[in-house]
Amino acid sequence: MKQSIFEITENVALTKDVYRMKLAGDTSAITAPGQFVNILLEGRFLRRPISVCDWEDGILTIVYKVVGHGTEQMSEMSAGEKLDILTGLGNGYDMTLCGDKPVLLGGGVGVPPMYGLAQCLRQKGIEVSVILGFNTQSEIFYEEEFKALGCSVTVATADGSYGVKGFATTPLEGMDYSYFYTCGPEPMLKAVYKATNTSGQMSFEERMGCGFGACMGCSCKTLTGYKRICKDGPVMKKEEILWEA
Amino acid sequence: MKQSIFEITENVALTKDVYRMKLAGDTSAITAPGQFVNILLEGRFLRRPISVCDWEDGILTIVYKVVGHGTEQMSEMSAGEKLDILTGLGNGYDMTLCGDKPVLLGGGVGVPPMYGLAQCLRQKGIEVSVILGFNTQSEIFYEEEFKALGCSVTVATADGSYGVKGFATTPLEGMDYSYFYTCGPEPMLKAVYKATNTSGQMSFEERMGCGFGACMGCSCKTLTGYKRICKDGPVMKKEEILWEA
Amino acid sequence: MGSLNVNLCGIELDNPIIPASGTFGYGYEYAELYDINELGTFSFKGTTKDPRFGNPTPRIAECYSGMINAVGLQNPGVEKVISEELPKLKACFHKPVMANVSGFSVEDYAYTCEKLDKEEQVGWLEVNVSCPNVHGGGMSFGTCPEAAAEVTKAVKAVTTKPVIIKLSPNVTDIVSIAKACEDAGADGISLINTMLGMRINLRTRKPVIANKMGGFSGPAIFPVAVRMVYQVANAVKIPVVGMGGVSSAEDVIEMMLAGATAVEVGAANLVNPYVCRDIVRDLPEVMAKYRINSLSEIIGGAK
Amino acid sequence: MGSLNVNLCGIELDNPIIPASGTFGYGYEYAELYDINELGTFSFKGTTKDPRFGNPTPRIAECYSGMINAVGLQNPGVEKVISEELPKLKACFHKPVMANVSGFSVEDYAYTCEKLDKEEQVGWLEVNVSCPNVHGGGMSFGTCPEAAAEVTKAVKAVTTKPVIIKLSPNVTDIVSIAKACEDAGADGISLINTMLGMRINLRTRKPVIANKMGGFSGPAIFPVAVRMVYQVANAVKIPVVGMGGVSSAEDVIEMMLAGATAVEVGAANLVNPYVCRDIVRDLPEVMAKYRINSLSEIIGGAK
Repeated sequence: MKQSIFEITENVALTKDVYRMKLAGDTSAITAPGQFVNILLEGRFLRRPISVCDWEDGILTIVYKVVGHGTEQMSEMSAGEKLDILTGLGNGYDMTLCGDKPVLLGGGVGVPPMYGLAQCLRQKGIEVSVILGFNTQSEIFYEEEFKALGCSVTVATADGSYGVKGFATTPLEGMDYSYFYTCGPEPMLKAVYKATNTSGQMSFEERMGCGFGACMGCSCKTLTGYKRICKDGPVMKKEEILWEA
Repeated sequence: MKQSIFEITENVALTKDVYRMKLAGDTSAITAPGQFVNILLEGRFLRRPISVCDWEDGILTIVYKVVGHGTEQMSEMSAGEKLDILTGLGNGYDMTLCGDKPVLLGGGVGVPPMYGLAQCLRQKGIEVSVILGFNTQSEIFYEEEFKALGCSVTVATADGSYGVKGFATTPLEGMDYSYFYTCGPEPMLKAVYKATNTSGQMSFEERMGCGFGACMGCSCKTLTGYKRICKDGPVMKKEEILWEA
Repeated sequence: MGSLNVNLCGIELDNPIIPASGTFGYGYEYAELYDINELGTFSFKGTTKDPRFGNPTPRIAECYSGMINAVGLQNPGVEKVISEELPKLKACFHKPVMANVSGFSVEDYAYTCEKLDKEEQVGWLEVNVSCPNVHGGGMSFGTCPEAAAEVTKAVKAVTTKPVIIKLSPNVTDIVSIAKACEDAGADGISLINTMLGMRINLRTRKPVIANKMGGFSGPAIFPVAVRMVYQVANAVKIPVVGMGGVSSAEDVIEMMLAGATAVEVGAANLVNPYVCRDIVRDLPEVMAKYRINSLSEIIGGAK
Repeated sequence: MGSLNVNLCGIELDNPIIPASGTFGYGYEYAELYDINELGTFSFKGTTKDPRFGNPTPRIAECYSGMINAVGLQNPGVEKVISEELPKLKACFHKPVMANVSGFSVEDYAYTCEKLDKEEQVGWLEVNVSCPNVHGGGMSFGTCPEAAAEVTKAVKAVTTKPVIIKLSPNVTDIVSIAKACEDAGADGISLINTMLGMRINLRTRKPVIANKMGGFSGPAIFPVAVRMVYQVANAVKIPVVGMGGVSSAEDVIEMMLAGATAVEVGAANLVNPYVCRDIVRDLPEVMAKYRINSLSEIIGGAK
């Protein structure tokens, strides 16, 4: 973990309420796709945890959805403004288990971390299938970016307005894959958990206090004991997940 | 009273800790010298009351001393930044009583309102004597500005490093004046009250809640009843002042 | 556009927004700024039997997201309020006003309430048993169920209009006090009054406020206010007027979801004199955002 | 440079800065960030007789200048704390640590304190009779003088190290509770624990926190903390550890002027993990600004 100041270099809307922000700063603490950063905003007490979309030396990219006052405030910021950010938070995805043809499933705002993961896997020369799930065509983002990485991309929309009609799990049927990685809203995670016939990893969300394991604000129960989503997660292996009623 | 947004056009240091800020905005609510404005600052709950130095149509000038976090924050602002300000607060000085040769006594941060008053009196063609009291030479400001208005200016410094050695009241001795106006720290006001042989008006300070007479946070007792320094003051006539032990 | 009106103890309000006592004077300072008839009503400056200057100054201190005041019930006394303030108010406000009353003995409260109850401009009596700034009075009545009940009974015995008891948050068990007031005949409960707070000046090494401690208000206390409004609204059957750090239309809706029938706005008036008018104007849009058709339908909606 | 050291219940601290229980884990998360031996000491995660998962999530809500938590004393239980956490801590912290203890019965408190008292790494026992997040436990002991005294007596009977009782601010009369603990043999008092608060989600119309209410902390509660520290420090002879919204070196000095011998920093750690180290480093300059030569000389300096 590292605390440092980043400067916004870009903050553009990808859809009605999803934005991409690029920031210049020290990314050396980021070690794996699926990690998140925690952003301090003027006038807000708690930091905002946002998953890393992708990163390179000195450049951090996040893709976030406006869901409350904090993200709304972020969407109104412009290039040149500075942000105090904690980087390198969370465990991130373990890529050593992916096998020869992993499938990545991203739902809505769960798509961004899949991009950083796909990028890393492709850099290792691994064949990557990607399924992106959205409610409707107007909410789709990053399809082209995944294709540009050389992934085979399938898009599913709940209303059938684009691609396969259905959920991210729909295209899984009959698909041949070695392992799965996913991120998205909890109902989707549960569906993926049921629909997949291999092992895999999923990323979870919870309201956090600190984001680095100190406050126990985001604890959950797993088959391997209590975990802090911010520190021991947000990524969990399928085998350890315990769904609570 | 009027609430409006002003834009800073200048914010310069006059001495080590005294700054002049010029702001562009609606000054139509300001009706008399000696009134004050109440400034909202980012991250501070209460507004900061600052006396008006001078004003013209669309331009407000304040001269303030850095005494706490709020004024420190103001001193760090730059041209182009905007401030939410309540204008036209307080009664201001009554110029109808000044006679033919009034004397104005300003002590330290009490000097600025004297400038706006001198300006108005000079515009009426009245002969104005000004006494400015400071601790030491390095703290002196606005001597030239008063001279430029055509006032006869005497400066007194407590340590004698410049002008008359002594307090603002020292040069009063033997001086011939028709009426007095003063603003400064309370010990100085008490000294002026004693030293003057004519009627006059003095401006008082107190911690304020609202600044417009609603909260009774800055009440004081006078010989003519309870007064709210922010609304019935800050200027009081010598005859009504009641000094509390 | 959604409906803003609510019914407070039998009196219809065009909207639930009520500037809180001590932050709105007797109304006319604000009437110079906007038409205060846009408000639901307002609660006027705490009035006592005899005139009071209040506490020595400084009476004000600033805090993170709030302020401390120790005014100490400065007011001209009930006779002058009736002979001078109410007539002045009549010229600019033609809705029933909430008369806020404080006292130093049960008899004080009864005396002042009985006088104000006879004034046709007065719609409700808000009995402040929770002023933290006067010794041996105010808050002491609000920190003990028996004393709060005694004041309630005495006031009810000499008045005809709805009596709302204003409670202090500086207690271990707010519910027991609210219930004692309800059992004693109160028509409503308003809360929270200010929290007892203190700041120290690092330069002088003395309390910022001459009276040392004072009433802490502002957005900082909002979460405590929401909690107590929720607890009380779920324990009594009479209406609850929620207050404590409210400064936006969203805060108003949160208070009403917690159980408030109407909402008072205090400290925010001192920073933005137009805030209550602005909240009334903002409410329709914010209601639409949260799919609220009628404010009266969301009262106590949070379960 | 001024002197920062203070003496807390007979143990010398290099400085009065103490990260508060529940915001600093068992230390080693922070030890990855900086040398935590720069601190006076720290109070470790509230420990109970048996392991606890705590409350359901969400456990966190944001407020103006603060936050609400309802973690509910998640901890591995005293056995594991002694067998696993303390050895891990030993590797990165070689000062006496403050052991924070909670319980659900007088026996619980005594059992856990007796075990921890035997650990040489433990310097003080901080007995939390004020957790707002566990039912029938924690806070109930801290809202009644008799119960607080009973816990104090039971703990003192089985321990040899300084016992500091951590009090709740959610009470009518903090002084009576502090005095009861002093009379029962407490070596120190620490306050304030969190205030009971609540937020409601306007979209879901449900409390933000699964447990509905939680402990409100952060700069927002600072004025209440200063007030209670001042009241208690002026009423008892034993040392007072001040906390509640402290987030800067100036806040620390204000707390000490109010009567605190040492100062705990809580919520601020969660926003800026380096804040306690920064405060220690900022203190000399801020002391110079206010002409303070020695922190121990300003304790209770505000009269």
